[in-house]
Parts: sequence; C-alpha cells; structure tokens
Amino acid sequence: MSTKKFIYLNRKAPYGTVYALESLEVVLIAAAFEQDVSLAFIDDGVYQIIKGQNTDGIGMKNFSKTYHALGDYDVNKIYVSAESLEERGLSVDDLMPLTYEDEDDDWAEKTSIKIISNVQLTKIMSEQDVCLSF
Amino acid sequence: MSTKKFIYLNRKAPYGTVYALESLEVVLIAAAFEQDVSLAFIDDGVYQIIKGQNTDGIGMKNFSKTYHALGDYDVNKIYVSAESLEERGLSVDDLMPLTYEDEDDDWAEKTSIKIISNVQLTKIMSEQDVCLSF
Amino acid sequence: MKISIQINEGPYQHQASDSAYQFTKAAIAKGHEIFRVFFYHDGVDNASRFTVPPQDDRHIVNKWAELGIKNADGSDVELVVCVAAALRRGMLDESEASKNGIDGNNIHPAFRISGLGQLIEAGIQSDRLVVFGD
Amino acid sequence: MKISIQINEGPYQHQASDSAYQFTKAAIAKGHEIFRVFFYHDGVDNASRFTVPPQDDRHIVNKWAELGIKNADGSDVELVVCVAAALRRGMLDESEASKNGIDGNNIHPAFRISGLGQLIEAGIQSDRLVVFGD
Amino acid sequence: MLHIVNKSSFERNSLKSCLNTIDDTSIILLIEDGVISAANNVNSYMLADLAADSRVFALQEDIDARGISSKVADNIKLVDYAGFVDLVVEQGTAVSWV
Amino acid sequence: MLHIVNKSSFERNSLKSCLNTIDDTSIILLIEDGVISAANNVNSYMLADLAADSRVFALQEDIDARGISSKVADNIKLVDYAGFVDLVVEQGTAVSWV
Repeated sequence: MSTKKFIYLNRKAPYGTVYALESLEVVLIAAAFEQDVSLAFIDDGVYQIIKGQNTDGIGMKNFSKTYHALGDYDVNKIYVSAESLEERGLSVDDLMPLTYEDEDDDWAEKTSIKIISNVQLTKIMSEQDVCLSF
Repeated sequence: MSTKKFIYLNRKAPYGTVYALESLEVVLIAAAFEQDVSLAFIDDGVYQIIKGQNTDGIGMKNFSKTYHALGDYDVNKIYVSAESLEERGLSVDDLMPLTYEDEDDDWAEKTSIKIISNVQLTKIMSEQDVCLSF
Repeated sequence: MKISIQINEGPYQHQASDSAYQFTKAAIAKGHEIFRVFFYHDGVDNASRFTVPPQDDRHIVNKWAELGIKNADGSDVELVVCVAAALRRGMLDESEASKNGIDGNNIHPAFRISGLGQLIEAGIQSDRLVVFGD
Repeated sequence: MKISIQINEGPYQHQASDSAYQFTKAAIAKGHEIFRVFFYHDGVDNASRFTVPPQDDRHIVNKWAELGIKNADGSDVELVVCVAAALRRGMLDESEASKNGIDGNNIHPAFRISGLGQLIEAGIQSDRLVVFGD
Repeated sequence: MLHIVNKSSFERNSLKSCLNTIDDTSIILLIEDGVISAANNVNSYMLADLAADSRVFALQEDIDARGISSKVADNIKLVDYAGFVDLVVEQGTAVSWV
Repeated sequence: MLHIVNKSSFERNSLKSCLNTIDDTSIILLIEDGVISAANNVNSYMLADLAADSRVFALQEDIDARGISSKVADNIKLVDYAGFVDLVVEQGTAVSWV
C-alpha cells in the first residue's frame, strides 16, 4: 500500500463529548497501516493531553494514559498550538510528557510534543493528503 | 391540573440540527395542556422564523409553515431578541408574520411577535416556572 | 422536592446522560423524588437494550435501568422515551415494532415509550425540571 | 476521481448525514467513484433498519440503502459501520448480536459492520476523504 | 434562577448568551466542558464580576476530570453533584444553556 | 486546500479556527448552518478579505433553506452540491472544521 500523510486535528475537550476518545482509537488503528501520521491539538483539544486528569467523580473512563502509547506505535509527531495554550493560560508544563524512543539515536527517549504557531500549523496542514478533524 | 408558566428558548438555526423542529413539536403538544406558554427566539434561533425558507435543495422537510399554527393553539407570546436580530442584520420585516385572533377584541387578527431587549427577556425569564431551551 | 430530568443526547457521544445520571443519584441520595426522566431528541438512544460497551467502560443503559434509580420511598424512577423522537431514530418497543411492521425491537424493559405530553406533565407536576443536553 | 465519505452524526439530529447523501449523489452523477462511506461516532445510527420516520419526512436510512448509491459503473457504494462505535451505541448485526448474547439485531442489510481500519484504508485508497459531522 | 452552562466559552456562545440574561438574583453553574470557563485566565470580565459576587459555581468532578483543578480562579465556588442538587432546589427555575 | 465550515460563527468557534490556518491557496466553503456567515452584516473582516479575493464559497441549497438568499454578501461565490463536488476535486485535501 502506498504511504500517505495523515493529520488528525483534535479540537474538543475530553469527556464532554466522545470525539477525543474515538479520535484516539482511530489514531492507534491507523498506526498499524504504517502511514505518515501527525496529530495536532488545537483549540480546546489541548485539554486532551493535560496532566492529572481524574475521572472517578464523573464515572467515565480516564483514557488519558493511552496517549502515552502513541510513542510505542511510532506516532511521534504531536503538534500543540502555542496560541491555543496561551489563550487558556496553559503551558507545555501542564501537558503530559509524551515521548518516543529514537531508533536512529540509540533508542534515546525524546519528546513527541512540538509547540507550534498557527503559521507553522498552516504549513503542516498544507502538506497533508488526508485531514481528519475531531 | 395547576397552571404553570413555561418558556421555550429557541437558540439554534433550523435544519443544521433537529432542535428547532423538535422544539416546535413540544410547543404544539404543550398547547393542549392549557399552560401559560411563551416562546423566545434568541441567538441563531431567530432564523427559525425567517420568511421564505425553501428546503427543496437539501431534501429535508420545510416545517416553517407550522409556526403559523401557533396562533390557533393560543400560543401568542412570541418574543424575538432585538439584539440577536440586529447582530445578524435582520429586522422584523424579515420574519414570518405570526398572528392570532384576539377573542377579547372581536377576534381581531393581531401579531404574536414582540421584539424585546435582553433586559426585557431577563425579566420574562425570571417569571417562569419551567424553562426549556433548544 | 419533586424533580424531573430531560435528556437530549444519546449515550457515549455526549456527557449529558452521564451528568444526568450522577445528578439523579445525588438527588435520590438526598431524599428528593425523581418524578420522571424524559428522554428526548437523541436522548432516546439511552434506552437501547442492544448496547454493548467495551468491558472496561461504563454501561450507561444498564446504569439507568438497574442502579440507584429507586426513590427513597422505594418507588421506581419513571424512565420515559419520547415516541416521536424514538421512531425516527430506530428505537422501538414491541408494540411500536408490530404497528410499523418491523421484526424486532430494542427498547430496554426498564424504559417506557410515551408521548411528548409526558414531558409537559413532568414540568407541571414537578417542582423543578432540569435539562441535560449537547 | 475516487472519493470516500466519513459521517460522524446520526440521522435527523444533525444535517451531516443529509449533506453527505446529497454530496454523494452529486459526485456519482458527475461520474466520480464513491469508494466507501464510513459511519463513525453517532454516524453508526444511520444504519438502523428499525428507523420509522414520520410519513411526510425523508427516510434517511432507506435513502442510503436504496437510492442512487450505485456508482456510474453499476458497482455498489460500500456502506461501512464502525464496529467499536456501533457496539457501544446499540447497533448490531446478526454476528455481533450472537457474539454478545443479544437476542436481536438492527443493522440494515445494505450496511456492513467492520473495523476502523476500513476508514484508514479509505483514506489511503481514495483521492479525497470528506468528513461530515456536527 | 439557576443558569447551567455545559460548554466551553472558547467553543460555543452559550456562556455569552447566558450572561445576557443574568439579573441580580441569578446564579451560574458551570458543568461538563463548561468548567473550562472557571479557569483563571479564561473567564470573561462579566463572569469575573459575578464570581467576585460569589454567584459562579463549578462542578468539582468535571474540573477534576479535565485536570484543571489547580487552575480554577479563586472566587469560583466549587460544588459536587450533591451541591448541584442543592443549587437546583434552592435557586428556583433552572435553565440549561444547551 | 478546501476548508469546509458547517457551523454558524455566532454559535461556534470553528470558522475562527479555520481562519487561523488559511494560506494563500486555501478556499473556504460554507455549508449547513455555516452559511449564516455568508450573510451581509455577519461576516468577519478576515472572511470579507478572503471573499474579496473570490476564495469564499457557500452552498446555495443551505442558504435557500434558511431563507437568507437575499442577504448574502456580493462577493461570496455560490455553488450547488455539484459545485461542492467540483471544489473537493479541484482543491486538493479537504478539511472539515466539525
């Protein structure tokens, strides 16, 4: 099968709607297809990967730990909108440390998260073959 | 059965979502219960009662004519937000003429629509027993 | 106090049904009477006995049907599904199925199909009506 | 051109399925091939053979199943329902029903339950993937 | 009157619309994604004024789920589901800005 | 790139988010409740600039349904579903701001 560039745009907060969870399910399946996969967290989507989520009180499954699996599936291009973080009074320190092991660098553990501007996001999006937004 | 004051807040444009249609279905049923019923169209809800809707192209049912039945069901307190109209560049002339026959005035045909400010809406809402928003 | 609940969205896609369930449990724990839970719009999908969530996730339909939905006096909480909304969304009990010539039905026996009048009646009979939606 | 479609919302509540249907018909009329229509999130509810809309309204499920969904070369348009999304929303075919011990099923025979991989594959195999959602 | 807002003010206009109809006795309760508006740098001037007047509540359970408990502005009052029930009982007619 | 917006800019932030990622070759198509942003007094400055550059389209069928055909700003280009298909074919990758 040919290789295409897929980007997943995550724009919604988790738990209020299912889009965050079901988007993650798509991304994990997609990994098996060995495509070129990028994830972008923009708008309220940045809340999906915030640290310290605790869903005991709302009776829903806390799926935030699953994002840590992305590195194992070779999904390591994770873009987070600088503008979206800033508007919400958040910084990269509020985010879960998502990492991968770089096989080209003696399996060194590296961060998958890259904070990008709207201008950079625009450029990244323009290079994609398929864009799914959730 | 006791009489209560019900208000229905219609906030969404028609057709994009079903709320406008299913709200109208509630109001028509409610009329049979002889309660004190008010309808308010605010935000994009003002598009629900705009003139000249034509749904042939989208293959959905045009239910806008049903609003004309409200008067027959003695639902004649129809409030429309002045601020919402103005923000959208609309005026009362863009709205369907919704009327009722006033039995206290020799069945004269009168308009059911009253354009109100946010301040007036706030007061009307504060007098209600039940508020359903759609 | 007598409280009724309206739920406008289906299970899993939106938090509405989860929030309403937590609210209902808390209200009963405080000794209030839940007069009726009315499922409208996509809310009717909460009544499907076909629902099979993943093993590690909550079973929203069964939670409504089985857990904590008895009032303090031991009476059942009424779970009412709007018939008009249900039919157009493929939610049928035995009677509606046979009336419409469909060979199957999917309404969980803890729920009851009825008309929109039940929502209005809930508004009249209850001290409060609380809406959970999108 | 080869085009695939993703539908994220159920019938009637949102316009997504109607818009997707009109788009699909128009694409086929222009001689394009619709490679696959993938129903995800609440979109799975579009596949219910239990759906009974009012007589004066469109029958969205039957429209997908019966009308105009043949490609120009006479081949069927694939209507694929995501299995994970379907199960948690009470959408079952015979095989899933028997696997999960449910005595009934509601997937219309024109639709086929399958995995999320089918969405990714549609993205890879098609020239375009167009998403319709809330 | 109790105004219930369940959407982020970044995503929807529902908090804004709600604020248009607040009177001197109104209380706002933020639930679900609505709790995002309870965060420090997020809430609007008008919401901040109401919060300063102890009239803005937010649901603790929804705040915890979204991992923003350390971000909540000081003058937002937190309630659990039991407190949500109390607000419904005490504040008269409830309107949900869905 | 084709950006598809299906929500009113009064109700949601999706048009605003979309406008953040527009480049020189991007086209915007307004469908469903998104066509509300095609009306005269409604569209934002940034959308107006793009419209002046003939890069904003709106779906005629959705405009007709909402009764606003007489309100549409002059420089918004109207398409039917067939035109929608053409835009998808011609403009490369499509992104729906759902």
